[in-house]
Amino acid sequence: MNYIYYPGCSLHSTGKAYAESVQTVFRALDISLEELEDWNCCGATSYFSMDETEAFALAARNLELAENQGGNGGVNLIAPCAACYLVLTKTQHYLTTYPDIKQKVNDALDKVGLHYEGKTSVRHPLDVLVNDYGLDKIAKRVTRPLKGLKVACYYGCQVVRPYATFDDAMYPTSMDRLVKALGAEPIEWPLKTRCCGGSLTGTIQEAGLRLSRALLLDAQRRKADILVTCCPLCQHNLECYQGRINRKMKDHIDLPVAYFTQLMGMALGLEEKELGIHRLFIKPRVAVSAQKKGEPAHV
Amino acid sequence: MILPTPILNETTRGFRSEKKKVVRRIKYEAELDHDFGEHIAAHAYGERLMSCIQCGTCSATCPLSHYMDYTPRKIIAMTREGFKEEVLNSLTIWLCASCYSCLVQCPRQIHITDVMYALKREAIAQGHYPRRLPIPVLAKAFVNQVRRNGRNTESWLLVTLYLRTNPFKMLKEAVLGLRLFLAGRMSLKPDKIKRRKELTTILNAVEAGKGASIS
Amino acid sequence: MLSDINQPVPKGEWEPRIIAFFCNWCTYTAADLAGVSRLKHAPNARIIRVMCSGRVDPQFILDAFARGADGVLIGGCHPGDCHYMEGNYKALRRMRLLRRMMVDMGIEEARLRLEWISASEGERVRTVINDMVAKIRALGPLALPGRFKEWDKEIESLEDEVRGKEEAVHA
Amino acid sequence: MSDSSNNGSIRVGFYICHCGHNIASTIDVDAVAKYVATLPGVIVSRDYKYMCSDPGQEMIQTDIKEHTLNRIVVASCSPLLHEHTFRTATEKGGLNPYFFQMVNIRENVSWVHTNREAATLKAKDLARAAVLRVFHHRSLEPKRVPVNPDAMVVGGGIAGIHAALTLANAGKKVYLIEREPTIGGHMAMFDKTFPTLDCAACILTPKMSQVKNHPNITLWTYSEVSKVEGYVGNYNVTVQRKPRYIIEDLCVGCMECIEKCIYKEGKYFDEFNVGLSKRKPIYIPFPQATPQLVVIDRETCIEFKSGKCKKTCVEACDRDAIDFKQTERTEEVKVGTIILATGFQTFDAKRVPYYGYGKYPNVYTSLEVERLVNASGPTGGDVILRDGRRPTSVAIIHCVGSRDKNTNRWCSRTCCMYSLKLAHLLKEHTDAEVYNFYIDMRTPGKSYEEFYDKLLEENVHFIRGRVAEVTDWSDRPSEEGKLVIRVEDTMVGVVRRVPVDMVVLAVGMEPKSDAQDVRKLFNISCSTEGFFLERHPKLAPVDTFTEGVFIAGACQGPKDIPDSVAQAGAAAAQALTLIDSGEIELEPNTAFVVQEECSGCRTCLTICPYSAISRDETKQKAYINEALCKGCGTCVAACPSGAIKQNLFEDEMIFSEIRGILETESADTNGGSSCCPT
Repeated sequence: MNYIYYPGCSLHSTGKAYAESVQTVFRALDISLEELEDWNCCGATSYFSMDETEAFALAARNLELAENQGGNGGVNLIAPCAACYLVLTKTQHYLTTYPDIKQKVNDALDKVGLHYEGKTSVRHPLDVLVNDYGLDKIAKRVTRPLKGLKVACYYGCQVVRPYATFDDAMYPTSMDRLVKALGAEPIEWPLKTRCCGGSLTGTIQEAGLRLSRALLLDAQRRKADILVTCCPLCQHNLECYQGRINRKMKDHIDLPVAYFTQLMGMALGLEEKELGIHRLFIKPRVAVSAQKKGEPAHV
Repeated sequence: MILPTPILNETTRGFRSEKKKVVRRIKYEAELDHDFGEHIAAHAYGERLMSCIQCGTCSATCPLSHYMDYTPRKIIAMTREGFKEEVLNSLTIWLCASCYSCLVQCPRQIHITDVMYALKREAIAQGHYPRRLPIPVLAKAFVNQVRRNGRNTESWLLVTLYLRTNPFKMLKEAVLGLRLFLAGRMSLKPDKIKRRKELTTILNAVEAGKGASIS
Repeated sequence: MLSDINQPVPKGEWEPRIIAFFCNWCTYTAADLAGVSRLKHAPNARIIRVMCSGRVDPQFILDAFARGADGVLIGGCHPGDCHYMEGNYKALRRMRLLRRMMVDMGIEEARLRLEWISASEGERVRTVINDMVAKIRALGPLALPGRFKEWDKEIESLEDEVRGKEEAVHA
Repeated sequence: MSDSSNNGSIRVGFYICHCGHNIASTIDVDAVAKYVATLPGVIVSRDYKYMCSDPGQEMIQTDIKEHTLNRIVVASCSPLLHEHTFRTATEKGGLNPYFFQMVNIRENVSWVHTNREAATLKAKDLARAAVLRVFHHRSLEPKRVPVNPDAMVVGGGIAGIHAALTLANAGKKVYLIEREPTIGGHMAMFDKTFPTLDCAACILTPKMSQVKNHPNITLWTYSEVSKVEGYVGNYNVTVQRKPRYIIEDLCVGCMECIEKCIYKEGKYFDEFNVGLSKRKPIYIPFPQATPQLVVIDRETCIEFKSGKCKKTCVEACDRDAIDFKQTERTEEVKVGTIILATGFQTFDAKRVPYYGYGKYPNVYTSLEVERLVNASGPTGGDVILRDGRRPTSVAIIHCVGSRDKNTNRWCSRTCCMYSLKLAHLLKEHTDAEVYNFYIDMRTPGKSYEEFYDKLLEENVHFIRGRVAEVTDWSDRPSEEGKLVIRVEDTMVGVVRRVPVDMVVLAVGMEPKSDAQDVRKLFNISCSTEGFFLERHPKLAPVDTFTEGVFIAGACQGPKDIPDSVAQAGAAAAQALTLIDSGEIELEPNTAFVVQEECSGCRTCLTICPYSAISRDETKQKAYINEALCKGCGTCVAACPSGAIKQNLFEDEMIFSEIRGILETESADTNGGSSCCPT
């Protein structure tokens, strides 16, 4: 099965670095990623609070476009943005479980000559890398293992819940295993799937900040050198507001927050520029030094 | 009914935030909407809503419950019993960040997140939601933008949001905005899809084909 | 489902009629359980208790159809669970043969159904019966007795023709 | 629809039961009675409030005499419930009981349908079918077989022990089969028992030694049943006896060998202390183990692994009781009745990762805590946590794995009470703050609620709410180094974070992992949850659908000690009734060959699973051994020449049922395409 790439709106703006690192890493592993032609917004959480059927139709259009583009035999639609991933899996799930919704949605799609069969399987890059490509193969590709780097693997809430099937919904381990394969040490972390505040940081900021804060503080308490995530919103919340949190709540948080694909790219020895490292506000120096430590062992 | 004044001071020590004034609290059956529960259950894949045993797992696992005026468990109980007005006016439904942890842990497998969505839609449909609460505004702005462009551009989304709710916040956010812009993590030109007509047709078709469903 | 099975039966209007042969140990007990648990379902099935699904003679089934049943349901213990070790396998083998015959006779396959329902599966009794009633409702009446009458008529008319010809010859 | 063949002589009495409102509210019983009265051969047709009551039965008896009835049909509940009742009534009335036929219009009609018209219609159809059926009934004599007075009890927990002793004290010979090296089951592991708080060992061990010393009891531990053949009253059971590598008659349980084992310290998972301590490859499960016999664990013993052990144990034993060459023995016994008391297993707490069992050392299961507070436990009753600390605060989480659609849906019935007990014991041993987190407090049982009161007064905290997570995530300095409970205090309506040193998971009870195999072995059924299924939830709680096989204790469903013992007693009583009646009446539903019609084609021979059919080579005919036939009727359906008949289920009977159901008045007129008789 071939992979089609669904960036989603965030990866065009706040999540640019994520987009870059995903594509670079996949290229480095020779996994082809063609972008979904004329994809539209997945609907995100907001749309569901306004109009559910429309939200489903919106997501379904993408699934359908992928189905066409992928040709027969089904296709993997890769959605790196956790929110998109959830909405698309959810839509897929509901369209198969509730025929009446599928009917409604298809009636709408028919108007423009589209029709969704249900052959698209929505995948997250994490799932693909760990389960399709495989950790051993990744480990072999590692040229600069991240010796001694303590990593807090943060999945956020949307990647493993509730319609994803590739990992446990409360205590996932895929990313931890991946990070191990890169030579780093994942920390044992009960908060790895606890919400970061999501869009609340934009709306009811107090609430949002407190959630992010809890995560950052605990990660630091557990001696994490860096926090890696697989969601643009989480990355944004956890990185951009550290200053504000410190000011508001008298904390001393200073924790680099990167995308897991960026960390992976570094271990594979790829160009920092191509991984969008330069776009991060808090530079992952620790990771770089870890790389250096790792280097001699492998050259 | 009284809403606690929003959120902003944490309430670990007693409920100081609640306006202290003597209110008469009693509910007469006549004031309840007895079909409300069934209605919501029917539209939120909440078939199991009625099987709730009020164990509170949802509230306890919810990362935002401590900001809510009613815990999710209470919302379920009130929905089931037809406390329509209270439920639709509650902050709770808007504070739900859809992290789905309640759904995953619920011993009765109730689709709580979907129930919350259904309640939000109902609230908007009935123009019930708390005034000047940014969340519904964000939702609306978001939907409009997507309907127009097929995609959303965070920068514009936030701008509209702040203009509608609290313009001063703009200034606060400006700095961050600038940094993001410089880091190439924020673009100002709106992101659009090619076949916008196609999308509009689809969405209008949905609109047209709508039956009794909440939305 | 519930809603429509609770509609009153309109007088004279066609209602599927199903004969259900249930084995004493699993499916009949399950039906009892369905009763004790008040699992409401379509009233179209009439249960005949046998000790084992292996006792169900193909003749019973054909007779049921011939006498106007629209469907026949056979319920036995799950494979490996038969109270008499392997009666249910015997039943299964017979049904396979019988089905082929039925199809030749123009009786749709869906009208004969064999289900494994264990003593604890009261819920399954409900779903299976409801489902079968729905399917047969879709197929419409089998009305073999009616068809038989028609066939008889045809034969008679043929005979008449023949007779007519003979007389002609004699004349 | 008259039956010319023997209509003349047949006089049917029909009775329809209201069953209070159970039937009458959905079925127009009066209409049915009136309708049946019009059927050929029906002499009396009555309805009555409760047919199973004495007046109901007397009505039948008097009618038989007054109206010289010779067939009886009762439309009421399921034959599985009252067929016997009405057969007896028929017999008392002076008729052969097999001239009776029952119509199930409660379980099969009134309880499962809501539409009165449709239900009444169905009742009429079924009644008509039965009336037509009884025309073909014949007088039969029930088959009587002797009951072997010996009994077998499978499972040596408290239920099995009690059942075995009850039978043995009644003078019956009992084989008690236990899989583990010792009897005692879960109860032997418990510390105190609720609500009386008397120590489990003190009340159990005397019963254990009674079992050991009882002249009527043959105790086989470390043994499993592998095969069951035969039928009620006459079962042949094959038992596999695993090698202990100890000659049972020689070993006196002095434990010298254990002392001298080359392992100076225990090294392997100690089953009895659920891993809280380690044992050697040669061991006795616990001091009061019964029988007092040493076992060698083949998996871990050096001699078995390498063959190069110094065998210090052998040297140590002055009775030469150790025998590494011992092999599995197979015993065959004949018994008349079997009682299954195979017990339960506790829910695996690892299945709910958010409670951190296996991740945080100070999270315990309730069973572990039973050992931890036990004076004879690994710490001698001293509550020392896995990290060496003594707890100053303890959280007990109820309903772990229970009442949850993601794991086990049922309530395990015992957890609330044992959690209260553990709360009391932990407070007693540690004086810690003890919190109970419960969904609903369930204390039904004699002086259980009083025990709850007692605990409330001992100011244990009771917080109503299901815990969402146990983590080591500290949000406040006060939570540092603690396990933090996140829960909604649903009574207050606020989410609380409770930091504690120790967490106890009140794990529920579930069917043993191999319950399905055991079920198949003894040819009984399981409920949806996987517990053994009783014949009737209320009226036959210890019987199964296989005559002569009874169930007792937690293998039938979650149960505490008093209930298990009560049920064990009941099972023993049921077995005794069977044994003391000396012989049992079998349903006379056996098959027979009508010799003149048999073509001797051999088809039936291969079909019979009990090889009850043989062929008389001289006569060239098949012949059925009634004693071996169990009445499934498979051969009847298979016989190409229709020469085999089955009593109570003759072809004519079933054909007339089919006809009765389908041939409604209207059916005759419009080709059966309507089911509306009126």
